[in-house]
Amino acid sequence: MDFNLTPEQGMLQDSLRKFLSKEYGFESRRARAASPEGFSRETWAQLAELGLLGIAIPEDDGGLGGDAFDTMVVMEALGRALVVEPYVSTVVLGGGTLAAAGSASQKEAWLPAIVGGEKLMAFAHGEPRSRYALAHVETTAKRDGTGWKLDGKKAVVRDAPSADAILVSARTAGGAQDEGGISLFLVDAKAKGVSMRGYATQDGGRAAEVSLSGVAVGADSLVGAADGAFPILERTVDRGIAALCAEALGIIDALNEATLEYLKTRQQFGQPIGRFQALQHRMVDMTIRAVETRSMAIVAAAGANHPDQAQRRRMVSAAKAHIGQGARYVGQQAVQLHGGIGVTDELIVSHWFKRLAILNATFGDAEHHLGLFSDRLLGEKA
Amino acid sequence: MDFNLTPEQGMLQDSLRKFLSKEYGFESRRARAASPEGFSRETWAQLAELGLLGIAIPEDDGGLGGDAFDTMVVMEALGRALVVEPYVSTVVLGGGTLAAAGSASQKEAWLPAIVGGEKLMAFAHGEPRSRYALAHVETTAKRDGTGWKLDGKKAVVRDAPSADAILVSARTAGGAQDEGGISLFLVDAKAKGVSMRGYATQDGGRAAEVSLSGVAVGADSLVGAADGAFPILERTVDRGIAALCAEALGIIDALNEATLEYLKTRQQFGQPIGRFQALQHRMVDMTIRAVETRSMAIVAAAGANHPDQAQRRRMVSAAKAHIGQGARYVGQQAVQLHGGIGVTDELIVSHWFKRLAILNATFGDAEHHLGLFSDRLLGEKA
Amino acid sequence: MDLEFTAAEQAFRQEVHAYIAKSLPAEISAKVHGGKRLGREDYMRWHRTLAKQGWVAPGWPTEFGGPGWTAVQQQIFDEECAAAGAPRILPFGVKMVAPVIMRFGNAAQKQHFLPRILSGEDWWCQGYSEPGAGSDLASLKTKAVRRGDHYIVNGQKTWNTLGQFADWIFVLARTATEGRPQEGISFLLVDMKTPGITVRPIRMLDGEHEINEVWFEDVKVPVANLVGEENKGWTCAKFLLGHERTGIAGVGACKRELKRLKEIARMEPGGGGRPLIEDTRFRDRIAQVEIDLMALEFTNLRVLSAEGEGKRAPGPEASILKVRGTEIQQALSELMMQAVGVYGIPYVPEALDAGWTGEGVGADYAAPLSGHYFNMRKTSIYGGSNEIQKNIVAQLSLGL
Amino acid sequence: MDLEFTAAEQAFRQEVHAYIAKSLPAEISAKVHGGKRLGREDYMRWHRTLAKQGWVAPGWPTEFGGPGWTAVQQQIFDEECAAAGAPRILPFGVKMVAPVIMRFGNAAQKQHFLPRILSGEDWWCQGYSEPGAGSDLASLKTKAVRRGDHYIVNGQKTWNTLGQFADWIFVLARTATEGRPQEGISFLLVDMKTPGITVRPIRMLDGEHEINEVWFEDVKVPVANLVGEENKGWTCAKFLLGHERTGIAGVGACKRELKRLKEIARMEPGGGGRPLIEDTRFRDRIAQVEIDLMALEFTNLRVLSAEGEGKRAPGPEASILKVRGTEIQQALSELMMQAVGVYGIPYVPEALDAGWTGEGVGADYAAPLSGHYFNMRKTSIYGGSNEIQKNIVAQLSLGL
Repeated sequence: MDFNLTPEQGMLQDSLRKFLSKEYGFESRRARAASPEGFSRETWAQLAELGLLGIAIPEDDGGLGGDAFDTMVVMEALGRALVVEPYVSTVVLGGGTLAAAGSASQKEAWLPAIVGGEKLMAFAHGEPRSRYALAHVETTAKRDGTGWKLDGKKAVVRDAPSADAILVSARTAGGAQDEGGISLFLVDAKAKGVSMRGYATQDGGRAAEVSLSGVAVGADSLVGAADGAFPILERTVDRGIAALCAEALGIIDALNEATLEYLKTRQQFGQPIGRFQALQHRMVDMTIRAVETRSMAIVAAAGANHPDQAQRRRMVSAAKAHIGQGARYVGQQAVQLHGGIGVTDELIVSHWFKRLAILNATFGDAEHHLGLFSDRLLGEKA
Repeated sequence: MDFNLTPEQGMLQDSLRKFLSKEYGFESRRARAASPEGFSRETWAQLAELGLLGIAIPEDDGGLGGDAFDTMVVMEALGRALVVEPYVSTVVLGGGTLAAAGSASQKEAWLPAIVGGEKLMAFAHGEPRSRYALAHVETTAKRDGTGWKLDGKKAVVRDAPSADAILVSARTAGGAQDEGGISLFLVDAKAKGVSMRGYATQDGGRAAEVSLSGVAVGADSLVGAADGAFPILERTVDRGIAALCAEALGIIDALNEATLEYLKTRQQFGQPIGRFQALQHRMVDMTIRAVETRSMAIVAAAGANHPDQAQRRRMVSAAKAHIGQGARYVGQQAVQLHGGIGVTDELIVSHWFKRLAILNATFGDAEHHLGLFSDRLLGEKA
Repeated sequence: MDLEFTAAEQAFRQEVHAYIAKSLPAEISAKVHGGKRLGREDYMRWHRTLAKQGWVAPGWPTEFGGPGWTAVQQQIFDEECAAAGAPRILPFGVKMVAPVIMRFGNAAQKQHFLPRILSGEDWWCQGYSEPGAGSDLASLKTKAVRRGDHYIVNGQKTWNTLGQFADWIFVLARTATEGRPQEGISFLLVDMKTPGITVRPIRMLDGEHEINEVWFEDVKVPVANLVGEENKGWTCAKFLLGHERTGIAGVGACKRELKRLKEIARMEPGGGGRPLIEDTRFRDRIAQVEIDLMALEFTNLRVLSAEGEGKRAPGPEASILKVRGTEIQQALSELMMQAVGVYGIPYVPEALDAGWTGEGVGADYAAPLSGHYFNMRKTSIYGGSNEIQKNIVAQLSLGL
Repeated sequence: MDLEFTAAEQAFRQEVHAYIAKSLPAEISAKVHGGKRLGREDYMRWHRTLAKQGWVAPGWPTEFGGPGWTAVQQQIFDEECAAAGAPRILPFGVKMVAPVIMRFGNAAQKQHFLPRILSGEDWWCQGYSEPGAGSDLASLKTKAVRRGDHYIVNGQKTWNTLGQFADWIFVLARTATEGRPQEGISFLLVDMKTPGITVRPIRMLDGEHEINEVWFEDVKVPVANLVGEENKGWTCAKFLLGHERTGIAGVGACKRELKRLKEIARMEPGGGGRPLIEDTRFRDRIAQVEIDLMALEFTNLRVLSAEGEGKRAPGPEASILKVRGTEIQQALSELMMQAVGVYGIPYVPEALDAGWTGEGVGADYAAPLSGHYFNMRKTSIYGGSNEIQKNIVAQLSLGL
């Protein structure tokens, strides 16, 4: 058992923090989010230069061969700075999935370009009627000569408007709720029949409703085996969740620091409001949540690394549930303790709060994962 | 809409409070609970003299013809004093059921004797495997000549050891979980084949496991129609729940008063602990709970009075759930704020706390009733 | 005791219901039910309608034009308005400054201002909080210096709601600096058209503009617009904050939102192709908030009834209603956002305009929900934060 | 980072597991698993067994007879003992007074007392709290007046655990009254057989006798039994309270209780003839506490690991572990009582005696559950109430 960062992780953390504190102040972030693409290509190139885009990509594919703990280090820092660049979509979900399940030619075509910052990706899996059920896929892919033809709608596809390629799940067999019969395709975002209704997100990002209307893709666009993508999707989502848990950790720590500072400086009734015991105990409860969030973000990363599917899902759901609950508590209380200024757009506090709320709604909220964890108890032996 | 006590209710409240504060101090209550029967026959006779045992019995049957609001006034006072005499078992459940569903001869034989304090009753419905499901009855009654023969086990029958007669539910048709096919019998506690394993309860009362082994009862022991007792049982339980909600109200108010007094007098760190803001806010939360508990105890009583089954059950479940949650919170926090002395047997505080815990486990806990209320939402029209 | 409404109360409810059904413009109620933006004219149109009916100020004494309703009738009216999707009658004139003028104002003030509040001719906003004086209102710094027949007002107010539409603002200003902070404050009525007043929007966390800062730079206010005595404004301020009972719990709005939540849960997909409301876990959370709302509703009615009988409840009850009411509003808004799952993520502010005809994202009802959840966080902060409310209960009611 | 135990740690766990399986008497573990009463001899038998193995004081330095384990090894040992149903090693000697003697005691005290604590020859109990000095320990009033080679001790201690079995008691007593309350306190070791000591049982809310008042009436304590300097006992007291980390979170016991809860939920009837664990609502509550326990477990391991590396965590971490550990223990005990429904109602204290052969009520496992729930309320009060723990975190860690 070892809870220490490796020297490499320590260096990574330092350099990333330094970069972000210099380049990524709140106003600068606001400008990126308000720009037409919703993020900065320049920053993306800098992240590539720092080597961040290859962290979790295998060395054979031009990356640094890291694991979920390395991603955790990155995401914690990105969370604190509220980075809007499409790191999770492109690197964790896109690159990670291709690295784990892509064909040799898919890897060759995409991974070095991802590491180099030249290509962006999106992950289009959830659908308007799927809620958080991973196996619910109504989008279809039908054999069409040697290739496939895709039809359907994908919901709230993060970073789709800027993506070069989109990973699209589609049903190739079975009923709408079956785990079997799902296949995964790598689709050119500019392919004929792909259309998007793009929009901003509540947390300053970008997403789109993606429609697929008779989109023809070749046999080589299949990622993994036909009908057999469900385990790949599960792993992708688990890696994504672990990354989001680390992002939440960065935000929760930042919110607590800001709130503590506010308690020490804001004067009411002739003293700093941090002198009031009721607020002190609230701040302690928030601190406890932060300490536990770090533990559970580690659990999520260890889960994402875990070879056993059941263990992996159990750990990831526990972490997503616990961190989701903690994020809600800390986010709401940080706003509350800031008082009126906390509900304005002017302070970063409300932006952290909103990002936490959106993290909670991504890949299943706290209640969803508590339910998954609970239902898993039925399978336990006495 | 009217939230006032009638003049009669006000007088009842005053006289009962006066009686209890004089006769029913904590040490005197302790002595009653420790006595062989677990309560005082003498006190019971005094309650009869005060007219309390006839409150909810119709005037035609020798009572005062009151309703659930009258019972509420009584139970609130009994709760505060932690009265161990079998008021709910005999008057609310026993007498109330006979008054509502008994035959003329049953009423004649029992109700005046209940009002007069001469006879005690118990309500034997729940079974070892029924948990809180009202329709779950495995005890059987088989036709036997003109009468019936009862076999089965009844769980945790409150006040059974001292009862003269027991209301026993038994299955006369259908499967173990069916609402139809349940019948209710008035059984002499001394009847052949009735045996009891009596014991004390965690809150200072008495109860028994009641076994029925070939208990022969006559046709005239049937309460209501054969196979048709489920609605009677529901109404009985709802009346019982409303009474327990009022009892909880009395206890919660008493706990809050004691805790507030303790906060004002207990000195630590050179000042009353009630000067600490974290404890002040806790006490406020407890106060809010008490205020809401009174509202919901009124809802429970109004529910118990309500002619419509669906409305009645909805109101009663809402009240039992809400008051159960509040009772848990106030009970635990009252103990916590009292510190070490709160977890001893010496102070009445821990006895109130335990009584609240047992109230919660009676006729379905807060979670059970939240579930009933929730499942009822499915039937709502849009 | 009787929880049923009396026949007279039920008849009253029917009368109110029928009137609203007839008089509330459908396009306005559609906006309210759909969570769309309301403009100045939406508020004013409904205000004028109710004013004509004599119902715009349910809590006012009849001598000033109130309808003479009991507290329970006011609650019924409140619920019917909310259920029908009526815009709220903004409190700043009717419920805040008007009672102060009635109690502390002189005859001329009453005669001039009250009818204009009733008719809607004057839109009022409030000038209480300052950046450094929120919970600790008495530490306010805005100054009013007497010069002849005028006060010269300088300072900055914040958390001003909808001041961009307002004709008048009531202002707490410091007219003396001696003594305790509560002393030396005066209550002034200020015409928003007076030179030197600047209204600057504050963008809120939901991206909307509802709140402003108001700057005063050498603003001349006639001494005739002082309410009550100079330096005794704290009395007015406390009266204003403690006055309002009806509606403070927001029971009517909560009931409407609960109904909307259930509608959404019936329409949203849950698991296995079934609607979300059939998901036990989600439904239980609705059940919990519905039960909590029942407790609030009957607590509210108990408090109102006691007041109606002259057993006027002391301040602490209002604090309890405020705390629980806001907690339940927040819980409802949170559940609604969660009900729509990933469709809480898009930010499509144009969809909040009733007339917008662009391509929506997800179900129609989804667009306002996240913003509503974010925005509702303010409710436990404004009007005296819930922490302050608990201090009030601890001190006034519990004697701690 | 790596969450897996190392091969060495896994081998250690196996060694411990095998040893306990071989050495822990089945009748004792049956009592622990069944929630039955433990007698003095139950504790002592296991204490002596572990002492022989050299494992009774996992946290002691090797020079005094500790096994030289890392913090993670200690945690593994703790979990294995709990899982196997071993009685806890009472902390009053091994974990409380011993570290104080090691740190502040003189050579003679170390030589005399430490081996006897290790062997179990001396059963220790504690004399800290007083009726008027609970959270505010420094306000204690018990007096020790120096007379020649003795202190004469007078006063009253309370919340003394299992003192009815004890040979020795460590006592905080006031030896001077000047200065701040923390000054003038001394730390004394007192033989329970000394004339003038009276142990009076306090009946607890679960009806059991575990706690006592201890009265001192002119009790003669040799000056040789003063630990550290006279009037400097507060330093010892604080060291004692802040010393213990391993086990403070109670992770091992929580895991055992969670397992028991699940077993009960598999055996109890739920709805429709199915076991309770198939009731989604009840199961979700188990899931919640299991997840909370995971967060506690890894937080505990993170704290222990940091200490093991010499990055000794400051006090606040211990406070956090104490708060969360007790909350989770309480939640588990509450769920167990609720799991058995109405069978939480009977009070059958005789069923808590292992040898009792009377007719039980309900399932065997039901009898101790309510008492356990009631009794667990003490955990958020003792050892510095959870409110005091939060004060500590606020002050020491957050600087508030």
